[in-house]
Amino acid sequence: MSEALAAVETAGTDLSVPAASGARQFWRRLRAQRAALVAAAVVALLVLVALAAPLLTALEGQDPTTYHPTLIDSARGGVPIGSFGGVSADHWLGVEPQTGRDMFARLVYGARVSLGVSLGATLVQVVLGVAMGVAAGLGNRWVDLVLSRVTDIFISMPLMIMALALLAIVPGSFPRPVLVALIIALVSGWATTAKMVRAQTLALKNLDYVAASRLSGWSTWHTAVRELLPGLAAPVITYAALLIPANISAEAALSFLGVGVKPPTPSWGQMLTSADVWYQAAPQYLLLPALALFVTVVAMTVLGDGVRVALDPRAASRLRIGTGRKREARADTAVPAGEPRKSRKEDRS
Amino acid sequence: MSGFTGFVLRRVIGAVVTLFVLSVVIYVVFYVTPGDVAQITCGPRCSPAQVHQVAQQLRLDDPLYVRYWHFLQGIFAGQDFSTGTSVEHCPAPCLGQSYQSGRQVTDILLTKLPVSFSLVLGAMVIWLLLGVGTGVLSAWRRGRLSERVLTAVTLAGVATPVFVIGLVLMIVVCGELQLLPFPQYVDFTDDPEQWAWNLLLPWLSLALIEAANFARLTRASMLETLAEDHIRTFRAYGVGERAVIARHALRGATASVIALNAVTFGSAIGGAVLTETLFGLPGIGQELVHAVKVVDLPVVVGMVLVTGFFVILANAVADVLYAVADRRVVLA
Amino acid sequence: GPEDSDAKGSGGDSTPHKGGTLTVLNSEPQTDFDPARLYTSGGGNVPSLVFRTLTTRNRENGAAGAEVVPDLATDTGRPNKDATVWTYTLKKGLKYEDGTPITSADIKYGIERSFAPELSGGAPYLRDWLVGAADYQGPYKDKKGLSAIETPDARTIVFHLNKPEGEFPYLATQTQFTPVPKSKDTGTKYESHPVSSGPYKVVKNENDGEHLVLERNTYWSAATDEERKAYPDSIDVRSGLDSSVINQRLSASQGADAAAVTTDTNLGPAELAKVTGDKKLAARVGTGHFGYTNYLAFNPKVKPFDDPKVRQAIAYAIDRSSVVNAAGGSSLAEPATTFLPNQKSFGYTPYDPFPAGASGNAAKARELLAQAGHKSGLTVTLTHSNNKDFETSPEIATAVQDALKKAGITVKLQGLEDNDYRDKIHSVKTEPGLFLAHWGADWPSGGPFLAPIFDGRQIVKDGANFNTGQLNDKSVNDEIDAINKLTDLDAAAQRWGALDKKIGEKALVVPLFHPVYKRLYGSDVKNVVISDWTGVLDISQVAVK
Amino acid sequence: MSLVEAAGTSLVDVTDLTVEFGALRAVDGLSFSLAKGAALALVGESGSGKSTVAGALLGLHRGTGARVGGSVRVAGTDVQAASDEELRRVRGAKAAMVFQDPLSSLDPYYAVGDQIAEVHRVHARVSRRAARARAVEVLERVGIPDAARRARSRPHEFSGGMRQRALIAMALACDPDLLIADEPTTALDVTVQAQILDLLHGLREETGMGLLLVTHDVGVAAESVDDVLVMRHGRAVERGPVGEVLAAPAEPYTRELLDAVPRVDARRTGSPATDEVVLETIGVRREFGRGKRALTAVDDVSVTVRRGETLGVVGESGSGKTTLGRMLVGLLEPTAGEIRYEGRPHTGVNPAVQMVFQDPVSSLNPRRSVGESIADPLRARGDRDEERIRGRVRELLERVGLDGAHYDRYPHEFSGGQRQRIGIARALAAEPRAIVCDEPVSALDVTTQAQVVALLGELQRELGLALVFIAHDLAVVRQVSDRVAVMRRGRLVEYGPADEVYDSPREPYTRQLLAAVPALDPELAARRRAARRAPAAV
Ligand SMILES: Nc1ncnc2c1ncn2[C@@H]1O[C@H](COP(=O)(O)OP(=O)(O)OP(=O)(O)O)[C@@H](O)[C@H]1O
Ligand SMILES: Nc1ncnc2c1ncn2[C@@H]1O[C@H](COP(=O)(O)OP(=O)(O)OP(=O)(O)O)[C@@H](O)[C@H]1O
Ligand SMILES: [Mg+2]
Ligand SMILES: [Mg+2]
Repeated sequence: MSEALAAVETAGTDLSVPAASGARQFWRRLRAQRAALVAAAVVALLVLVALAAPLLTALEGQDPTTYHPTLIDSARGGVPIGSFGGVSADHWLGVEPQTGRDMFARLVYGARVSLGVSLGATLVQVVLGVAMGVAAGLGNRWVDLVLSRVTDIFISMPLMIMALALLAIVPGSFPRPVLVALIIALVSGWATTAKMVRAQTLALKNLDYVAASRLSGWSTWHTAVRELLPGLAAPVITYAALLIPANISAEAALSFLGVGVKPPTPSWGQMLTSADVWYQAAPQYLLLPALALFVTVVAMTVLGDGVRVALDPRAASRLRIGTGRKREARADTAVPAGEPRKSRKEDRS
Repeated sequence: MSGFTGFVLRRVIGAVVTLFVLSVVIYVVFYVTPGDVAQITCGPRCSPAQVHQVAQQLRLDDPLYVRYWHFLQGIFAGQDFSTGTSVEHCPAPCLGQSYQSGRQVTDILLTKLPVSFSLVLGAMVIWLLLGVGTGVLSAWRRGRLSERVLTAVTLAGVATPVFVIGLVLMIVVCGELQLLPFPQYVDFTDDPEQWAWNLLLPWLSLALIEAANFARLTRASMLETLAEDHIRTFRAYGVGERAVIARHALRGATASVIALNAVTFGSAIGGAVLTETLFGLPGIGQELVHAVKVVDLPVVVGMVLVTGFFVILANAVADVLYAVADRRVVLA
Repeated sequence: GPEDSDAKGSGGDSTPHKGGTLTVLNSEPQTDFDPARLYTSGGGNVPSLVFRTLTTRNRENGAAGAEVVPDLATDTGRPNKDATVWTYTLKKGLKYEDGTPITSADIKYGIERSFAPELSGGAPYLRDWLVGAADYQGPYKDKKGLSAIETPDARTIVFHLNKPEGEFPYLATQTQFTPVPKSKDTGTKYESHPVSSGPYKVVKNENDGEHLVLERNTYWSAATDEERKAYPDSIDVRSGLDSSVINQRLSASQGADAAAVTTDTNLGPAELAKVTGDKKLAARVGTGHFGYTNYLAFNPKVKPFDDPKVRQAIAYAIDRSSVVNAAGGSSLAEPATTFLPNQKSFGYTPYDPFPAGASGNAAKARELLAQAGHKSGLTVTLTHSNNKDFETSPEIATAVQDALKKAGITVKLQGLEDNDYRDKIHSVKTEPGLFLAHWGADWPSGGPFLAPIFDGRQIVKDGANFNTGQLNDKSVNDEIDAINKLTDLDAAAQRWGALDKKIGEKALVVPLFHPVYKRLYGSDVKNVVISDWTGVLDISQVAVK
Repeated sequence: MSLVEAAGTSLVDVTDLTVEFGALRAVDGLSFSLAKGAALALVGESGSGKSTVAGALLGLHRGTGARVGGSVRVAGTDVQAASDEELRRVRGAKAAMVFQDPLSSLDPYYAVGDQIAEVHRVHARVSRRAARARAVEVLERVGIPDAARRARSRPHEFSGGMRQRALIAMALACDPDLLIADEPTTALDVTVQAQILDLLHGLREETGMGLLLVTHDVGVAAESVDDVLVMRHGRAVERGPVGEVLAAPAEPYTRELLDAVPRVDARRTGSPATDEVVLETIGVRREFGRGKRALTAVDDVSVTVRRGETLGVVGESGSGKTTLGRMLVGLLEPTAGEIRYEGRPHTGVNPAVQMVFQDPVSSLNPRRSVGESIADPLRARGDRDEERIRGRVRELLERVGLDGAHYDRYPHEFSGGQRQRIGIARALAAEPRAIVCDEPVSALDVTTQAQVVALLGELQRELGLALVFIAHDLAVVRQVSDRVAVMRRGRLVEYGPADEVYDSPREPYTRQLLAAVPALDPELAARRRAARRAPAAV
């Protein structure tokens, strides 16, 4: 991402205004958005489903790897026997073509990988991006130059190609979901995060409260951790919400090129990959993972937007007509109108 | 003025350094990738002696840095290749010769780039229209049902992998409804009309994925602009809502849209692998995946460098355009 | 044009006529179009339209199609007594696309080129069989040429082999036997416009074989060629297409696609499921068998597979029905218990040394494991490739994994990138203990099927090794030599079959299935011929009018 | 403008106006009217509802969620009842608004002339060209030199004063009957402020339009209007002719307000100044940028601050005041010259020299409790005893007049004045010998301003602090300073004891500055205006 774009991404949060004024305010603003609440509930549900996958499948009485050759029509390419892809009391969402593995089990187990990979990758991207961005923003000219070049190099690397190469290099004993997450994170995303954080850091570091911290006698690093990181939280969280769907898609794309997670471990991306040709013969095979992915992405995006709005007091309220002469004037008068203001005498003490 | 020239100069130097390091990284990474190039080129059942001959022929026995040095020489001084019966010259910006086909990488690029450009340029028009249009509408109709529907549609675009969108589009539009012939790349210079018809579905598929980003960005920056003081000025002077949206709010979003567009364009040139694969478009992405599979190092490095070049160029262009579109950036 | 395509119904006139354009929709581009570099069975499909060879495959349906017949030569070759010297005479009036005559020296030159490291890629037989060819480096470096090939006159060519090879006529079908005029040779550039000796010549070759346009070679005469029908006027080969797109296009048969076929894309399971539900479509599916076996391979040098009981236990445990399902179901794969393909020309002799039934004999497997000292089960690693080919791919591997689970064998999967996978399984040093493998026939006979895999003298220590079981059994080696001496191919076939059975009892491989090829073709395509040699529709026979 | 309108007697009629934002009643039963051509000022402390009233006149609260009650008639139109279309016709054409912040009130992407033309075309059916010509005409009228060319400039190419003029020109372009100016000069220097006020005055004489001036600066009101309405908590406190209200306020609140306004002739009393030099700059110079774009922000400045003494630094915007202040505390390195602390050269930050920042919002981390911020210097010094730290912070909070229990509160829970006190408390926590206050009161309204100034003086007396007081408000500076440094374009123009500089300025620039300070007496203001015009006419 270019610096220009980084500037765009950060534009949402005005630095001179306290972006989030306290956690309580944040929750209040978040709670005020019904869509964001629903999205948060959906995300929570998805995570819960992923965590409880063994329980849920035990409830159904199936597992994601056992073949059921009797449930598919071998002569017809292995299409599931029965309506809606073989939906039955035993197989709540039917079975997979060619193998007869249970769709429900694969879907809920797939959530583990898809969510795990995308959240894991996001975590790495954010941690690495913030570290590099802050270092570049605070370091001297040379540190900045070197780090910015490194970032550029990663930005110009084609994800798919590097993924193909790296997946071939790394020994097969390395846990594949971790590897996939790492590759997605390392090759993409972190660098754009770093650019954004760098731009943000450059802006923040000139703020008076950072100067004040230096005047107190703290070292640069202490100042960075204490004063900058909290200020970065808002834009980084917002940005992370955009990275999650991108990472889910990246995992699906890697599966398409045959370099995703290892079978028999199911992932939504992998299911989609093998299912797209079944669109006509067994549509539910494609639709179920596609729907799961869609719901996840929509929920994550809406939640991300919600968090962005909740973090940004300007976006929270509609246009104001007051002069907003100086912003603190509003805070000044935040005292309810009915309550008399403190008299000057009290103030002087 | 001098500031601008300096900015461009620094950008160019930075880009050259970045490309140089990128090429080293790619060289090293693919050097350690499994896959014996000589064996693959020679054929599965070649004898060790034959494999050795091929390795010599392709200079695979040289140490890595020597091979890299030859590569650099080729870029600056050109290279000569033997076809067996004669010697062929590959002029100065020579990125080497494919191990597999013996073609010059620059020739391969020249045949693939127009395809990738055709795909991305057309898709760009659509994603801009679709994305910015949706963004404007949803900023305008904020909070209403129509906005929700639009948002959901564009999100469906991001959420669905391109191979699913593309295949389903193709099955429905070309297979079942038979509205369009199955896509098959036709060169623009051969037949512009066929070129467009054949690329319509690939354009749509690629655009559908990207449009949502543009919609989100447009909507966000428009809402931001709408909250700014100068919008209040025009409202207070009786300027109608439509004019405020179209003239002032949208104008405020252009800088960021331009920036995002340049970046998206750059990365799509080499990154539209899946779209190209699915629709059988012989573009850079498809070639790259193939070259990686057969460890055709010169092709891989050449392609990555060229796509990297476009990404970097696009980033630089984005920065310049952004600065031009938003004078306040120059001020700051 | 697209307009007249729906004017004709599918019924009525089914006799083939000349004319029209045949479209070929392929996924793999013809990147190698140099006869020296091609590795094909029986001269290939598209290449065989441009390249004629000394002999060729018989273009007929079924088993008859597995026979070798003369092409440029007047007969399939005249051997000396012990089949070490083979002599061919060219037909009269053979011409290249530019009208110049084809000579035996051109055939010799074509073969010599294939030894040049610049043009590597072909099959290994010429190197192994011709006298003094092992170190030959091709005509570019070594001007003297190959002394093992003599051309006493322009129509005669004599081959001197270093051991008896009764199947030499089969070898002579390969594209290396295509005549190449020395004056037109442009080395590595030749493939962009190879000189045609067949019914069609290349008029367009875009993007390294991605788009080929072939048109009639007016100097080709049907009188000298009994095999190729050459009905269409031109042939348009489009490649680089996604396989599901190819099948979609063929099933839609819209416009030019009505006159389209594919030479490299099978119907996948999902497409088959759709096609079988549609009578009209089902009528446009050609079914063929190619000599091909997918199997589980053991490396007995790796524990626990050094113990025959363990190998046998796995052979008993295997559930062929789920493997077949994973490969696309009973219509796309036939369970295999023999290593040789189930065709007469291979000398197919049915046998099943470790009967597992349709879904595996877990009890027997457990028993054998217990005998081998693995009472409480066994954990093994199965190596496979990550290619999406339904052969050595994850789908098959997971099916094997699931089947062995029932016999108490825990299978860990090790999926490798294709290059890595090949490097590993074909190197004596890195070969895994258990992996998925497949083998296809270079020609429809037991020789090229059994020798590379089980001939102890073909173990390659420092290169690509295909004798994955690393079997070096004198009796097997001797029997291979003995059969190679036979010039009576039917007699040879029978002995190959017997040898297969003998080797099969050693449990070095577990045959899994033989694939069945199902291919759609466009609604205007006529004269569909599918031989057992290639298993796919032969485009030299197809008509679109 | 037309006969129909002439039928009404007054231009603006506001009856019982109430505006509520959620639970907050920003305007509460306000009534007033404005005759044609008359000028009225709304004055009052920050948040008293002035801007809300101004907005209500143009119906700007429509669609924002604010509840508006009562009735508002502007030039014969009932703003409350008007349709959107009718309302649009009022906006600009009958009543035009000049907003406070001149940079953000113009679209940064379009040429100033085009923006004026656009607004003009909303109300007049004229061609694009005619509208442009009109834009140039009004720009000329508000005194933009070379208006035809400058009309093509974009807002960022204008100076602050020019932008403010451009906004006034935009209003003029529509030929309104009423001009509503909402704090038109808050962001400007005294000199530019004087020019704008003069311009408004002149235009009113010329066109006879009515003026509603919204301001918190009583001085500005005294200069420009006939009548004044004092507001507090959304209600009218007092109303009358400006001379009367300012000279003899009837209400105690008005008196309080007037008392708090610093006077430029009020000298400092009770200074604890000594001779002990704490901070010193010797010929410091600071450049920004390199090569052609280099800019010298501070050039060869030598000043001294002694224990117990306050050095006032005044000058117009961009004159280098902040840069000098930042060099004094070590946040910026001088390009040349040196900073001395207690006689010894010193570089880098020094906890003994602290700073109070201009903007109380950005100088406190919104995500940390104020107690934590104040405790920073203590912890940085190595103090680890939680109890002691808390105790000390409580003391400091109480010292600056806040509740010691506010340790765990966050900045947004405080008013601007309170936040400025927190900033002072944090500076005090380091036990400094000197504090540089960079415009500590310019963001505050007069009452709060007076409190902070008093606090600083008190602390100085008690602790013997050396203070540097940076401000562009000459009156405040005089009130607090022992000595004054006048800066212009980075250079020290005049430097000496406060009384000398104010009473007998040597430099013409200093005199110019002093002449531009708004006077509370309307008659004096008129005389000064005439004086200002005279040299301009030459
Ligand atoms: N859009 C709004 N939403 C909520 N509250 C508002 C809004 N606009 C103004 N207020 C509140 O209404 C009160 C009056 O605000 P107003 O802007 O009219 O004050 P003011 O007298 O102009 O102050 P200042 O001198 O600071 O400009 C304040 O308490 C302010 O916080
Ligand atoms: N970090 C910086 N980089 C470049 N120029 C700067 C920087 N800081 C200040 N300047 C420039 O130096 C000059 C003096 O700025 P300074 O902030 O000291 O003025 P000031 O007198 O404090 O003005 P104001 O009253 O507006 O605060 C201005 O022209 C300003 O643009
Ligand atoms: Mg106000
Ligand atoms: Mg300043």
